[in-house]
Amino acid sequence: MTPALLVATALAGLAASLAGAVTPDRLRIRVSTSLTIGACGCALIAGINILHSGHPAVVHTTALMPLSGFSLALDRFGALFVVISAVVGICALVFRLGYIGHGLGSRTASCILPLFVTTLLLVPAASNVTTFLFLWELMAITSLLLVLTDHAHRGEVQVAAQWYAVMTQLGAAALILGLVLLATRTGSQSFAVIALRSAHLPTWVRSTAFVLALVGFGSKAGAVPLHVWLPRAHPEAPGPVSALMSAAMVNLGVYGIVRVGMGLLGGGPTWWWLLVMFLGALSAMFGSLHSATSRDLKRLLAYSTTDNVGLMLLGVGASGLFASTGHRALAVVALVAALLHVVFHAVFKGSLFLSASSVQQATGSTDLDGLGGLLQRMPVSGPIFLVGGLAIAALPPFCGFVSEWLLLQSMLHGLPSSDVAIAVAMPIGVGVLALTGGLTAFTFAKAIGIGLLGLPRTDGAERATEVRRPMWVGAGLLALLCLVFGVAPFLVIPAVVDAAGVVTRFHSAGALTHGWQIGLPGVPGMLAPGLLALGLLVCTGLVALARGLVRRSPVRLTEAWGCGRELQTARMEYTATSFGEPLTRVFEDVLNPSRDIDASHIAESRYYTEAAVIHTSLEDAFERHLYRPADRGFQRWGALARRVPNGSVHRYLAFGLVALIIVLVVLA
Amino acid sequence: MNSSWSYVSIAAVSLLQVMLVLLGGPLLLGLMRKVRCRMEGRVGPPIRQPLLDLRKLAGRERTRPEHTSWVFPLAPVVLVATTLVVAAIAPLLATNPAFGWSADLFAVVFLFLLGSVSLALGALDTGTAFGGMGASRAMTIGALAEPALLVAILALSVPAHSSNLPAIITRSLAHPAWLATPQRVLALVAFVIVIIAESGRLPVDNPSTHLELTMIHEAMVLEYAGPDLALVKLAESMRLVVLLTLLADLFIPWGIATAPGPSHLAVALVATVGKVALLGVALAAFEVTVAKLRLFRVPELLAGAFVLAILAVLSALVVP
Amino acid sequence: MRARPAEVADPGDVSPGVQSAAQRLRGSLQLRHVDAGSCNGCEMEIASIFSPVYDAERFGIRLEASPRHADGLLVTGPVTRNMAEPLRKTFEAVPRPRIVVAVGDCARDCGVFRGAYGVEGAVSDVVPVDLEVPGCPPDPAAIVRALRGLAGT
Amino acid sequence: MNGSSYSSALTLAAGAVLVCAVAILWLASIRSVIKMVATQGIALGLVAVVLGVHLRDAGLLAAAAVVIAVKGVAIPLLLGRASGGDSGSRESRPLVNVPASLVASAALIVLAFVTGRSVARFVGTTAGALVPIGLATLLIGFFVLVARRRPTFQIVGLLMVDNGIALTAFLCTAGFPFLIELGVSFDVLLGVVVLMVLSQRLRIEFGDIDLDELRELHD
Repeated sequence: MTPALLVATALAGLAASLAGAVTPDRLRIRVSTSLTIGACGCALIAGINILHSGHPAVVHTTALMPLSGFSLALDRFGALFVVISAVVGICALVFRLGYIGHGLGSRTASCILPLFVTTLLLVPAASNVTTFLFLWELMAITSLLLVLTDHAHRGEVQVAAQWYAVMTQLGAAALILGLVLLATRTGSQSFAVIALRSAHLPTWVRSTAFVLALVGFGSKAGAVPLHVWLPRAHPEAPGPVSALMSAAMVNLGVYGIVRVGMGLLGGGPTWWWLLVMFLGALSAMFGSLHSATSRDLKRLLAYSTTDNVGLMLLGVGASGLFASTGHRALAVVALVAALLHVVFHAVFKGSLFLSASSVQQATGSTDLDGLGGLLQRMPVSGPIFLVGGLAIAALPPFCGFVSEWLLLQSMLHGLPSSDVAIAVAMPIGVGVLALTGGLTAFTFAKAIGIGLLGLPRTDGAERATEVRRPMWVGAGLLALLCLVFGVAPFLVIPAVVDAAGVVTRFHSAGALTHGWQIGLPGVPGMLAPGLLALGLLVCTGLVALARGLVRRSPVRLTEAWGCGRELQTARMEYTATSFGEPLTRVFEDVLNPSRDIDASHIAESRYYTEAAVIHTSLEDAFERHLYRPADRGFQRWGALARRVPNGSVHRYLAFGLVALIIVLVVLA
Repeated sequence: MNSSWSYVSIAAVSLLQVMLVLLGGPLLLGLMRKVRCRMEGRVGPPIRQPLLDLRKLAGRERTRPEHTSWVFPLAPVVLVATTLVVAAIAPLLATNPAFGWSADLFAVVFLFLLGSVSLALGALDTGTAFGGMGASRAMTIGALAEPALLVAILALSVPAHSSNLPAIITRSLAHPAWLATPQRVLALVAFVIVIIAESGRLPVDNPSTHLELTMIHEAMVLEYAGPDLALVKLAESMRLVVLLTLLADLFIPWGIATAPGPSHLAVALVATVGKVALLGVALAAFEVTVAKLRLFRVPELLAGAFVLAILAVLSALVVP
Repeated sequence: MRARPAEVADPGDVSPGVQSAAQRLRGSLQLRHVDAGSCNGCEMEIASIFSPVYDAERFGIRLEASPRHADGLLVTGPVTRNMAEPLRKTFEAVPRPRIVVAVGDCARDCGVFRGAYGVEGAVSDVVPVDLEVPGCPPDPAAIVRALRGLAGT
Repeated sequence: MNGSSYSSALTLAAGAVLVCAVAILWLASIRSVIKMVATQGIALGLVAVVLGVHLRDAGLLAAAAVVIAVKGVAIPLLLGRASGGDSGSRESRPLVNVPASLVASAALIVLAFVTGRSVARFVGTTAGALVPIGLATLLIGFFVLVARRRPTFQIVGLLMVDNGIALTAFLCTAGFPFLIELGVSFDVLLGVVVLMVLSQRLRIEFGDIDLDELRELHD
């Protein structure tokens, strides 16, 4: 039955995009969105079915695609990602029903969005090289077009789209090279056959294929140093699209690395996985550092996506390292931790991006220095953002804590080990996890504290009102999931363990969950997140009750204490920049903020300044040291190449002739 | 956990632990204050002064800035609640408190982090410059202390093959030799530095300063009055007691009750109170002799703690 | 080697208002010091009551940074025009029930500065005063004795 | 037609096409070049006739007729009328002077034969063996396109390239479906017409149309 559902998903998606293009204005958004939600529904049912039953669903037609035909095969590992994309898709689309900003109402946008969602649902199911690349490219192009929907109003959207296009296509090129290399060497396009025959490929082929796949999928996942497009493209994309990109599309990058690294190539030498761990650690620290010191809310969320992808890669790297040194049980635990972090990241990052878009629509800007006091003005979207923030900061009652704990456990149980690589990598991994956890807690204390609490800093924030119902229903659904998974992770963990088992082809003996608790098989000590949440609730209730009993008189509302000063205005509040300033100073050599002051002096004498303006900006280190020089290099090459075609027809024809001769010589 | 523990004794242990922390906290602060004054040549307030202060504060009126949301009044409650949960499940007096199997060292750290974040949010909600400044500094130090703390925990959990507190304590009781290894000593030093940073004692933060610009923890609570302030001060003292008790149990675990029965609990109570009082006095004496570090020298201190913790874990490689 | 703390007389009989405050505070008195224009003579004395010699802290008396944390105000000096509004705001910031202690002759009746152009009035003209400590500057022991009456220790 | 006379006739016709190509390189005046491209068209038609007769394929014979009509007669007539203006003038300073062109054409022929051998072996028929000649004509046509300044010579070069392709097609597939040939011929006719209109317009605009002066037009 599930193959029929897969086909139904594809057809519903196409119908939705057709409807988006054809139906008249009034109906367009409603019809195309509901059809797409239908598609997500089908995919969700199919995914859950496969996760439950275990036997994969195969759909194969040679009609649509040349060479090897269009074939989908959804096993448990792919089904996990399909379910995540479906859930995030449904919530984002429900959100879209109420979302009016960012030019999403145009005909092209409502035609392309369903296509984008459908590709998100089908990529994990693709089971041969051509289908996978076709869907991958379709996903890249549709997301690029969606980023561009608002280019008419804002110039920087084009720049962001340019970065995004160049980076994704570079990644796609690396990906195509890698997969084609694998396909030609094993003589078949279908993933199943490649997986079988890849074992006895020469090592240089396996390593090149793996590194190319790592580059391709790493650029899509937003791992450093290929992350530069992420903080540019996500803030410019319209609300639901940036949520889909951050919560669903990025996971497919991690999906790809695990599918190629462990599925197709069946694990590899330790240096592969040390490289993955190194990339993960770099992304985690760099992403969390930049998100801690960034001022724009969506840019902050985008950098924290890079940070969370880093954590996922750390988990995947640790799992590969364990597998390559023989600790297969631990490898599964580490992979389960990484996949669990993928699931939970999709949930809380989705709710964060959606509520950030609600904030943008309500106040007109996402610049944290201009927000404030939104928790009272947006009584529903505010708490949703609060829940999402606490979840991503890995705080107990919510789901982020569970996956962070499991990641720490998987790294802890690698030690003590005689293998030097593990003995060194694990402590540093825990150190990186800890620093990233600390910085994320700092970031979201800032985002929530400055964004939602205190006095509103601009009249945009002053006049903010609650957004329309579908918007906070969509975001609220995901926030609810954050709490539910936080309290009862055993709903998700068995499915993730099966998925990890499928891809590493090793079914671990002990289950990870025993009723309410999670714990590693054969190790004393468990964690009962549900119990902790209950304990917290009871204690909070008791303390609040005690405080109520002790002093029953009403709370007196007064002016905040400002050392007896006359006026207490919003300008005296801390802003995101000042909140992050100590951290910027501590990590000055990594972030090297540029700070230029220009003072204008009064006419009479230079010693008295009339006004002084200070510009501080934090530029991405990779952008400055890696991409700017590359950019200048290409410019120089471009200029050189421009001098060759000087307009003479003969020279052009000569090129043709020379090319022809070269081809003939090569053929002979 | 051997099954000889009946439910009653487990519940009793947890209850006793909560009472110990609730009363012990303020008394410990009183004791430390007394030691400080004595070393400064003063008579100083009676040891039960913090209790008197709390009782008086409980009776005063609660105030709240107009524009604050529900986060401001909730923050101190969450702060106290997280400390209570840790006090209930962590093995302070006995190795098998209620739900002791779930008392994971990482969970304890994240519960404390939840408390700190909620206090910081409460401070930011006031919308004053002091609240923002206190929150920013406290979160920066909290973020930078996290690596040293978690890697130190890793160093402690590795020999016990689990990060569960009762497991670590029972294992280290069974192998006293572990306590002298360089791994433990380095982890101990890292732990002490982090405890000083987390609980806001000198040299990281001066709790008794009156100059707002030098405050870190104090600046966050300037707006709380009456019962809210009582909760904050209670939480502050409870966190210090819990951290010191954990420090004592992890590094000098003798005396902790490993079997049920009132006699064991009594011995454990005396031993723990003695150990924590000793650590408190040592901390107070240290505080008198040291001056407050500049805010931007604190990261260097925490980075040092992190390196010590990494050395602790790596030394497990060299010394078998 | 250690300085022996000075003997401070018991408070003796006190006014009914202070009596009720003493019942409420019972050994824990926190005040917020406000300098409403004093010549710092009183500040010197107040500083010395916390020195090892007079050691007011042993009676549970402390100064606090924020009026929210305090039970009342310890005001010194005549209230100048600029300090009138801040004094009112600080008094308003203290949670009820609150007490005000006026230390020194200036605080009681503007002392030597009575009638000066910059002075608005005595402390009692701006905020209700519960306890006054005469003297220019008052003797530290007198201040401690008065505060002990308030703290009830 | 029996074997030996068939192959000799075929070699003769194909050889004629190649010789015309080389002759075009050699000649300088426009009128003689146009006459030579006409003969090349006819020679190509003859190759088609020989093949048609040998394979008794009516389609091929019809295709030959079309080739002769379009490439042998129609296009040279149009070219003659279009270059009426500068009919007398010779290719004053060709980009590559005549001896160099001839050496280049020799090199191109050698290259064509070297690379053509594998194709000839692959095709296997007697006609297939002559494929290198088709290739050589194509390369020389391309060379004319590159090495001549006047646009009329460009058009001639283009025609030679097309003849080369048609010849290779005839020899390789031993028969050329009539429809495709019809299509190709009319395409070429259209191309020529467009180029001629363009070159006339250029002449009116710039007087003596020398392609190199066009270089100033680039941005």
